[in-house]
Amino acid sequence: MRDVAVIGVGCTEFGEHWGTSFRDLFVKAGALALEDAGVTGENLDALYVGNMSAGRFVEQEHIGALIADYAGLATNHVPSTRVEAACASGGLAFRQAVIAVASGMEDIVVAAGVEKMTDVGTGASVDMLASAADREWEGFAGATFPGLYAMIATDYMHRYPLTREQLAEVAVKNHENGAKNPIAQFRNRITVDTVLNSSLVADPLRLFDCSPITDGAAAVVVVPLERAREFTDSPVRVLASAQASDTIALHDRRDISTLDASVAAGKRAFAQAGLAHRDIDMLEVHDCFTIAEICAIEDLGFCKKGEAGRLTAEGATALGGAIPVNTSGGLKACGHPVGATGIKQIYEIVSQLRGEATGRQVDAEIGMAHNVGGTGATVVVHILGA
Amino acid sequence: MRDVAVIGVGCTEFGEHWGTSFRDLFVKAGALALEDAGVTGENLDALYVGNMSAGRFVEQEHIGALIADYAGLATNHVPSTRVEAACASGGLAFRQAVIAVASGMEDIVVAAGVEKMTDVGTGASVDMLASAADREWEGFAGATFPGLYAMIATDYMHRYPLTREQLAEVAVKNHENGAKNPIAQFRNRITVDTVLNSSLVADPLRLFDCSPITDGAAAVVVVPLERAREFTDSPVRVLASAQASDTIALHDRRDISTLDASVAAGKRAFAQAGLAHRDIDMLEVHDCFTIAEICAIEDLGFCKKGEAGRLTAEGATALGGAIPVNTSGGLKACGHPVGATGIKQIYEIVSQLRGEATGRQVDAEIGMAHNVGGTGATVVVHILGA
Amino acid sequence: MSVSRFWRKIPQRYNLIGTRCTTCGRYFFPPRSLCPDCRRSGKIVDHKFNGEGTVVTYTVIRSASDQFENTTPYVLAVVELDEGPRLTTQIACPPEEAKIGMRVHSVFRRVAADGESGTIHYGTKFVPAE
Amino acid sequence: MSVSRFWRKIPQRYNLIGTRCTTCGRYFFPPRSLCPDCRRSGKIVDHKFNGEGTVVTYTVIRSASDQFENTTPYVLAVVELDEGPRLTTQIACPPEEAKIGMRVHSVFRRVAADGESGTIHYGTKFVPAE
Ligand SMILES: [Zn+2]
Ligand SMILES: [Zn+2]
Repeated sequence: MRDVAVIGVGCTEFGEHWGTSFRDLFVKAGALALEDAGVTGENLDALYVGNMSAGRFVEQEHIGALIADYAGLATNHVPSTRVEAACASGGLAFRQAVIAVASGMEDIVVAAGVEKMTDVGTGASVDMLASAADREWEGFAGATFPGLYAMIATDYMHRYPLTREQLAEVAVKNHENGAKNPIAQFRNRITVDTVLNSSLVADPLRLFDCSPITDGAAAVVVVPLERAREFTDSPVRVLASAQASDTIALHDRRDISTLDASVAAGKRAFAQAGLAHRDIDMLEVHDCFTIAEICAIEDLGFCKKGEAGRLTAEGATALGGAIPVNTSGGLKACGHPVGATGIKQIYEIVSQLRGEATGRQVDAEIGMAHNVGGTGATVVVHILGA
Repeated sequence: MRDVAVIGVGCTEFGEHWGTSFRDLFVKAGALALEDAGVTGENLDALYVGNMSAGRFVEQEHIGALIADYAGLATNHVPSTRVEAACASGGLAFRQAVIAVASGMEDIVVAAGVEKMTDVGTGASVDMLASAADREWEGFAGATFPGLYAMIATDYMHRYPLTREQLAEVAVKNHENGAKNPIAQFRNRITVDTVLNSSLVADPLRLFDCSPITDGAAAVVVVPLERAREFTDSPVRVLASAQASDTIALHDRRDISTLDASVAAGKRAFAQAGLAHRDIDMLEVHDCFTIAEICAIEDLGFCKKGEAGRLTAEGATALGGAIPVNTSGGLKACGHPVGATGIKQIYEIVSQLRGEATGRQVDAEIGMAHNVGGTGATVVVHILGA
Repeated sequence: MSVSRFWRKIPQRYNLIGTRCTTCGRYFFPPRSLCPDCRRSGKIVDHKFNGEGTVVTYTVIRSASDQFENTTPYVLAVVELDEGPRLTTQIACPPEEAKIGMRVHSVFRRVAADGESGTIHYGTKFVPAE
Repeated sequence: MSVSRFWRKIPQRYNLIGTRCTTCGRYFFPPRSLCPDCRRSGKIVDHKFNGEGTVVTYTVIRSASDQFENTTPYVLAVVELDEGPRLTTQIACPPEEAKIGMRVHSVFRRVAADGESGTIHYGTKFVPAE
């Protein structure tokens, strides 16, 4: 297997792009990534695209080909493959790109993620997001996606000493980071009271515990490490790429409050990279809800079960903390175009490792990305090193 | 890159499975493939699933995880990835599995395809299939999927000496083969008159020029060639795996009657395998419509443009012909559960190369599979050798 | 939800009929056709659950998808059946009465109205046991 | 089709407004924001097509999706605009009159009725040139 490096990254602003279509969103992100990499479209060997639900959001399947076409790659017949694992689609697209390069099959590969969510109403998008979980046996009973994470929160707070205020601190910290990120959907600072006074969505989760509905796209370029210096002076190495699955339904899990797929993917990633927790300088984790960030930090092994709330309230995961988490603002403040999120995590880590995260820069040489599909039925973990 | 071999295959009957759910369909095919390979679920390293539109057919996304779960693989947290390229989703899933094994990342990998199409009405499924083409600029104008292939046929018949009767011979030959295939949806023989007397769907294509709406699933197991003998005495080698894209919309193609992605993927596959056309003993091609089989044979280079109709009428592509095409009955008679079709092609070729295609056996050591997404925006070509 | 997809699972949805692996004795609801422990050596038969169980966790849904919007707020819970398997279900009780550990049993109720088709879906909910 | 998705492209759908790459002179309809030939060095501007063109290929749709079922049979064609780009469109003419090479021009017409939302979608069709 060949070593793989990221040589370029690009990302649209995240938010509500009323005037921009699905295909234009992608073209923007792709062009930014290629420009950053100093690569032209003619040189691309393959494209992997993460997208959850264009079939339902914009009635379009066959997204890989669509995107290759509008990115101007059809003339060269560049292979383009869509991968889908709900909210982990982006992370999986990156992983497939890494595997394709590692195999020796391809040399210059773009991994991208895109989602156009605001073309449908809120009720419809709630319904669509529920299709990331078990439609037959969760959705049918009336489970919404926030409702499933709310049941994780209820179980967690029953068993561990997490307070409602500590949970709110996750959102406060991520808005603080988002305020410093020019691509973030929300750049306003909030307080614990903002969260506690927002409307209940599914007890105990309130509106400000939830990531928003977002349009956006992100793209990165990967090549064999041995060729990286042809393109850039600051390649970022892919030190590990791990993936794990679990039951589609929350009710079938071994433990409601532990995402076993996070545990498994995290362990596999550390083993692949030959690294320990103390080697990781920053984390981008999948905070689709505040409780999800708490679980992620613990399930990846950065602290014991039950401690992440206290650590967050103490500032350990803030920009200046022992282990900065979600310097981008996370899904909560940066926004969560589901298929794009996993690629945006790579974008953020590369920006940080290259020292280009102006205004929110942390001191980091190694970063970890953690991308979750559904309530944990798919988890993808990557470790990147400068 | 490591050489890769297929060590086991499984397929459900294709047809209308009223009593069987999406997840049960897959479990059946997967169990058959594992049994055939002599592998147990605990030993699997990864799963790739081809599926076009479960989001719209059964309102479920996150198909990779769902299938891993119901196949009993969640306990081991086996990575499971869905890939989608409309009707080429199955072929792409196989290709991703091959890349994962070739890379050295995984050893024992299942590639599967599944589609449950009969849960929605005909009007709705026509609409869903149109999402394989350009929803905004073809579908909006009233283009159906048969309508797009009909425009290929109109152009083709205007430029080349293909008769309506020769076109019908494709369907007649594929029903003849389907009649000998125990998993085929249609096992009835038909005549040229059956086709010519069937109702017009989109001129000049009639009902019997079109593949049906089908439920079905298929699965295959791939391993590094060096390990294949641990499991089987008759491994089938993957000699080439090639993929190409083209514009999503038919109207943007260089030539309406030539699928340039077929041309490109075919050439890449021959180059990878170091083989010539005379080395190929049988073809499974993507005959979603009769005209598609005509184009496929020509675009892959097995004869000149304009000759495939005559060759078909002369019997050159029949079981006893010079180059048997679609011994399974093809999409036309075997059925076309879109996500499963590409894997069923591999299933058929492996069955033939192992000498297990009772009743329709041809003399073959090397076979080629050709799987098309949409009207040719994605094409995947594989060459397998005994 | 399409009509055939709903009707296919009517025995399961109406009567809590799941499956059991006679090889290892494990029960499944929602039903499974393959035992994850025994795989191909597992023999799967239907099993009607008695409908007694305990709330493992719960929430109160205040913002729902279109199909359920007329019934908010409602209590959604994971219930562990006495035979072992867990399922996601509504608990027909006032939101403030829902508790972890609460004993519940199944009842047959209207679950959702499908705006698209106008169909009313019935199925199993749970109520607090006396 | 969702309302915002439709309205976003109203200028394009109603008035045949596509794009042009001023770097190489190539025209695009449907509009593209990136020229496949010039890529990042291509400068893209809007362009209103004059709506004159020629039928490249066609079919008669006899079995349509729900949105179009009331209008079958109808002629569907690929038309090459005089400026170069091709598009998929309906030709408002009797099926037996459609021919490859036929000259056509664009008109503004009702294209489809959306059963879900009840919306009627207007857009461009083509008619035979005199
Ligand atoms: Zn068992
Ligand atoms: Zn240009």
